Amino acid sequence: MDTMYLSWLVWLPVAGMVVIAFIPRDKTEIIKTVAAVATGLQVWVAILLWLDFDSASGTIQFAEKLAWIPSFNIFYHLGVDGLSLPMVMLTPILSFLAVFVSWKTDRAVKGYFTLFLLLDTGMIGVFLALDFFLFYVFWEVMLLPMYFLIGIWGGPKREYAAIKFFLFTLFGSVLMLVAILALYFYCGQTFDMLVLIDTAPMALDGVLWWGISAIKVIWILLFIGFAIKVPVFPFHTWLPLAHVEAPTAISVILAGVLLKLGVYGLLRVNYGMLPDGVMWFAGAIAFLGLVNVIWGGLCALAQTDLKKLVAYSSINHMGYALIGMAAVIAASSANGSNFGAAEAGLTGAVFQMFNHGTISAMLFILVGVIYDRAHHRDINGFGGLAKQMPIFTAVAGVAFFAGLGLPGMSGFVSEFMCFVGAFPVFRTIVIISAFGILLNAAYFLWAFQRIFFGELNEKYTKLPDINGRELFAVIPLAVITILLGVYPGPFLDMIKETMTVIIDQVVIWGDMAVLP
Amino acid sequence: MDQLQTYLIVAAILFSLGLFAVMTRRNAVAVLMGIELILNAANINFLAFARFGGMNISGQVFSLFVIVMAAAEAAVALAIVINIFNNFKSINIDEVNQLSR
Amino acid sequence: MITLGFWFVVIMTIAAAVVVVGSRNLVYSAVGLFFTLFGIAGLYVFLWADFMAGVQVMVYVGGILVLILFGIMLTHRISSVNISHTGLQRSLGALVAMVILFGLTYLIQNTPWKWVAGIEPESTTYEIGTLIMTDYLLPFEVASVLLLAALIGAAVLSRKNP
Amino acid sequence: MNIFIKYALVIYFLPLLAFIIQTFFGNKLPRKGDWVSIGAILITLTLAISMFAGMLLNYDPDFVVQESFTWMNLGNFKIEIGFLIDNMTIIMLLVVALISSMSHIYSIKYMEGDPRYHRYFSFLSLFTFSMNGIVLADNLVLLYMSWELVGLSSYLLIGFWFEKDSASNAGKKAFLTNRVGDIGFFIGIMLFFTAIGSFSYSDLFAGVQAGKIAGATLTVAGIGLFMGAVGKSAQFPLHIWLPDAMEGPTPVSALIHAATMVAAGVYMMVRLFGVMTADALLVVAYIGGFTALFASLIAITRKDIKQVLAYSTVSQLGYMILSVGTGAYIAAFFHLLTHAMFKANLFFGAGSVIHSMHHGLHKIDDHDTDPQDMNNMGGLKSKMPVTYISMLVGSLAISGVPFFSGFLSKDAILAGTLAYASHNPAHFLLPVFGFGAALLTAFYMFRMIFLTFHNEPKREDIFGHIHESPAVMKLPLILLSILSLFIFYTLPHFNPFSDMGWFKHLMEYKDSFVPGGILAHSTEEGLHHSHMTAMIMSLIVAAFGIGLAWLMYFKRSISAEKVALAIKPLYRLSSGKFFIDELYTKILYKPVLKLADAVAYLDWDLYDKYFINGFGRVTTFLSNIVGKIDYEGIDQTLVDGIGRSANRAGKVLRVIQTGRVQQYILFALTAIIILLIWKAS
Repeated sequence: MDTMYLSWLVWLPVAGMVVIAFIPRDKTEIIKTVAAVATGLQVWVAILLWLDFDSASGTIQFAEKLAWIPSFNIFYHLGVDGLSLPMVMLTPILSFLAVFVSWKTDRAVKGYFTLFLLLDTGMIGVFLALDFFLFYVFWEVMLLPMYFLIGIWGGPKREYAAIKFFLFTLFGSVLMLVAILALYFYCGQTFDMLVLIDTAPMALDGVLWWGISAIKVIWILLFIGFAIKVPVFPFHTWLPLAHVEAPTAISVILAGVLLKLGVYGLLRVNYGMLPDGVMWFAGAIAFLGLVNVIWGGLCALAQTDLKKLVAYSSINHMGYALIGMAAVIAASSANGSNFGAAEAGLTGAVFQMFNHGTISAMLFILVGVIYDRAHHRDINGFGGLAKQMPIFTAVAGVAFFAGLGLPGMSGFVSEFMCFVGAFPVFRTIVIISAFGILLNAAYFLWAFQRIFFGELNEKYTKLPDINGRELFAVIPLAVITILLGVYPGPFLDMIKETMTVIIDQVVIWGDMAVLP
Repeated sequence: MDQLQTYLIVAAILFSLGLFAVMTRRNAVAVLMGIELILNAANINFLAFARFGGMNISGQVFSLFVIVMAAAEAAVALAIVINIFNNFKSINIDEVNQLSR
Repeated sequence: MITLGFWFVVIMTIAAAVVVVGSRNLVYSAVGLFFTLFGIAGLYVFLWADFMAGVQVMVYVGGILVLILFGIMLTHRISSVNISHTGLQRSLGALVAMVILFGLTYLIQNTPWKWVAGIEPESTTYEIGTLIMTDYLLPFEVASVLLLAALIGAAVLSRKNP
Repeated sequence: MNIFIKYALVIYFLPLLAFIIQTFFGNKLPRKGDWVSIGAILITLTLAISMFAGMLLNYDPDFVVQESFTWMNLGNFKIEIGFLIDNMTIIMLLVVALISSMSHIYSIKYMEGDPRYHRYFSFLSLFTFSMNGIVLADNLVLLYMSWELVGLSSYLLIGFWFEKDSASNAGKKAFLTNRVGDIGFFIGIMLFFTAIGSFSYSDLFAGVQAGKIAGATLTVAGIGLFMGAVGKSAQFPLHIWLPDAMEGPTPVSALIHAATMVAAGVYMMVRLFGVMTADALLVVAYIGGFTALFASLIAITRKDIKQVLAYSTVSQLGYMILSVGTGAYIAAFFHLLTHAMFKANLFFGAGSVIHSMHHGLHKIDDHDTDPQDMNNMGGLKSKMPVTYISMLVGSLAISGVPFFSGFLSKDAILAGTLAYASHNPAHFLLPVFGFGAALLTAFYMFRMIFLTFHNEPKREDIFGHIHESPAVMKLPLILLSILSLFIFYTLPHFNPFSDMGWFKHLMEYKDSFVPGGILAHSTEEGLHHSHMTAMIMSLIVAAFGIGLAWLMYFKRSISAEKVALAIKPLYRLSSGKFFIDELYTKILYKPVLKLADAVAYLDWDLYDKYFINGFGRVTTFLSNIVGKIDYEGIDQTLVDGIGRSANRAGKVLRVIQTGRVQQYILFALTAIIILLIWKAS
């Protein structure tokens, strides 16, 4: 353990939080600067981590392991691999940019940034934790600040939104906790994820609960826990509400990072520890992905609130990732050992996760920009803004077209991979969900037209164009989006080895048994 | 005279007197004096047991610490008394019963 | 002769203690306390504790008593030093004290004490010093800290405007 | 690296560079930076010409260069992207570069004074870049990506005057309609990839030849690819976007919506002809043929000069598709080439007319009259001779009159349909489509010419202000008119009735890769046989069409109004564009929007409000009950009872809490004594 990148990543925001605690509450500029510096340093560490990362290896790197509560076999165990690295990169970047997005916060600035940094720690901790207990702790650490950030700094219905978000997520985490404990007691009383990945498939083999395989039960428990975060179709209604009510920066974080926890968790936990279940459930995942795509697309098409539209587009986009994830079973012998498709789908899903993080973050920032100026988000209430705000229009154009999966932008590449990967196995589902891209294009273009095109609304002849600070928050994301869209190779190289490991795990176990 | 009981009884008398003072005197300084008596009675017991119990020096060391503590206690207690006086213009303890109000 | 001296010391100590407890005038009480403490120092000598007797004189008589006198002076106007009242619940207190005294005396008299005949030491100073620096080093240090704390505490408490 | 590849790289990336420069600095550069884009496209043109020269020097029908690099590699999943350069690529590159340069030059004057002048040129560069991507691609991924990027630039340029609702609607419509086709395209790509495991053309061909994908799957996959072409090349039923796309600036219509982008579908079909099964080709042929006739039926009643040209474009693209479907795919590509020249020419001419009409209307302060309406024109011949001649040349070429390029290519296509029908008599409709469309084409083109340029002017007030366009707008007209002559396509021969020239030599028919598919020599044989028949019939048809137009609109010996009345239902269908848009609105847009509203309502106002929040309500209800039991029963009676008794006891015991420390000591000691006594006794 030569460099403790991971601990730095986790604890830098906490350090920032401690510093902020000692700053008088009326020195808001200093507080914001400290938050920016803390997250900025985090970005720097993340870049160093990325440079040092060995993409030829599919296993955990930079692991740190210290005994924490030895009597229960709980460790402070951090590590990063190709699955978590993209998210570990994304989280600090979005946090850093979100600080600038929230620069104009004027209510209880100290509390806001304290909670914000705590949230940051929680998020990155979840991605880095390799001990289930630690994972769960970070998971909950993230939940609480989010509740307050929505509930205090949000829009008019903030309390309702915050409560709903909180209850939904808590419901999921309780189920997850049950599953974690089940794994703990059945697999040699350990919380170590790496150990569980090795032992759980064997330990749970043949265990029956109420006549059903324990693997299935645990799968479902974990799936619901993570699906709420994704969000997968029937568990999605907290998302539009929370997104609409949350302040802009928090929407950015919510869409950019929190939604990724679900997919990340599924891949890390469900795919890693219960690979037999994947074979059984992949069809359902693909189907739910299809529902997400179509349902989210239709709902987005009907929205008049711009932020809600973007929120539903998140549901739509995460559907692609789900379809890509389901593609993993293409590699099983029952489906012709099509490893290429499995790799494309799984890597595409992870890539889509990252891309949705950057793209939806961009969209939410832009919605925030327009909301700050016009004080409403009604799509029909704008019109002709392209004339008044040309730069904003250009940036929004990039974001919208990235959202609808235009080639040359990263979203296209990942959607393409998800579809291509899933096609051999889930032909019908992919074909139907291909119409989701049409819906996708329809709602984005329609919204774009209604906001920016046509005659300029007289109300907005004095609207200032996007300013430097806001551009600073958007441009890096736009650059990432375009770079990854033009040449995704190096980025995918980081992911692919880990994906191979996951696929092997699923295939080896999935090919063996039929679950009762 | 070279009897353990003698010393113990002397100590007991001093202890009772001290206790009496603590219980009945209204003046805080007088109460303090009573406490000093009690402490001294205890010290006599220590030394008596040290001599007749056959553990000479250890007992003495212990009483030495008692004296140290008594000194510290006296200093702090008097500081408190002076503070009380500054606040209440009186050091009669029965007038210092703000807790019950 | 020694026995006579012993009883003299005992009686003086108890009599002085009675003055301490009983006097209406605080200054008298203080003077009584002086004699009591001296008497106890004497008892220490009879208990083969010459060093402790010295310490008793130095700390109590030289330190604490002076401190108490200062306390009296600082808290009473010179003219009203003698307006010191005895307690309210005299009789009840006296009763309790007497009962306790009786109880203790009963216990002392009826306990089969196990004696160990000791040898009178030459001088205890050296041995106490050794012990303090070896076996009782930690309590010793703690005591020093306690004294320091008391020092500071006393200073803080007695400030005019805390 | 091959010199052709190097050239291609420059050709590919130079417009991109221009786009980037224009986007970020265009506004600050002198002349708003139009010289950046124009310079880039002119260099591109030079390189394309030199590649073309190199091709002619080689004179090798099998010339091919390929170069690719790994775009992504996941181990078993690998995408390689690269360039494929053969004769077809080079010809197409030249077409794109040439028309694009003309369009750039033309736009200098046409777009003069527009507030977003720099933006316009940056979009043009973006288009050129994307279009070259389609042309150069050696695999389906780059093809698909460029395909969509072309759609983007088309969207941006159609909606360039976004203040007009019609323009922004048209842009959106174009993009979405194309997406519909792209879904099929994408499904086709996935089918091919799943079966073959590679995206590159050569692997595709090899895979099809080896039978890795065959039968119905191959047919479906081929039709999937064709769906892309249907969208991009505006074939029925996705043709609706192209006429609307005329809302864009006219040079854009000339470049994108006539000559190059819409031809991309045909280009792709020609490229991938080898993987089309006979069944797929039949679908292709019928759609193409139907579109050709259908669009020309609509074109004959258009009043807007650009609309005529737009529907004519749809119809001509239908021709090309029809030709691909009948197996004569080289003829399709040939028509693509000639059509690009004369149709761009026609659009530039129309733009010239509109420009001066607009100018004239501006002079007389008339802002309501449509400058594109042919009913306001007439007699422009005398005022705009150059425009007139060039448009006349274009119309002659498109109508298939000998000595012009269109005659050669059209003849080849019609011969192809005849040959196909002679082999498969059941499909006699295909040549009927072809010849019918040829007749109508000649008719409506000359209707346009006569209405616009001949007879007396309809609006004298405007007419006074009409004048010929400036030199930079005339230059493309003249150049493209010259290129519409037969001679450039028959060299080194001079026979105006035979297409046996360099083109025929360099572009040879090749056997289909589908096992048992169409063979090159049978196609050529068929073409050869039908050549004479087709030529004669097409001549007759063209003459008939032109003559009819002459009678109706020049001599006025047949009244157009009377004819319209006589066939009123047909006329209404045609002028209503067969009500396809209305139909889609009724059966597609509105239901989808309604569905979206319904789903959103279901999601938000039913599912979330009642089901999800229902959990909350049930929980609240339960907790109210439990809360009542808890509070009234347990808390108030039980717990508080204990509390109350404690309280009462406290009240009693309070008496001894005097606050006097000494009393406390006394009590404590008394208590201890009592305890001791009690214990001892």
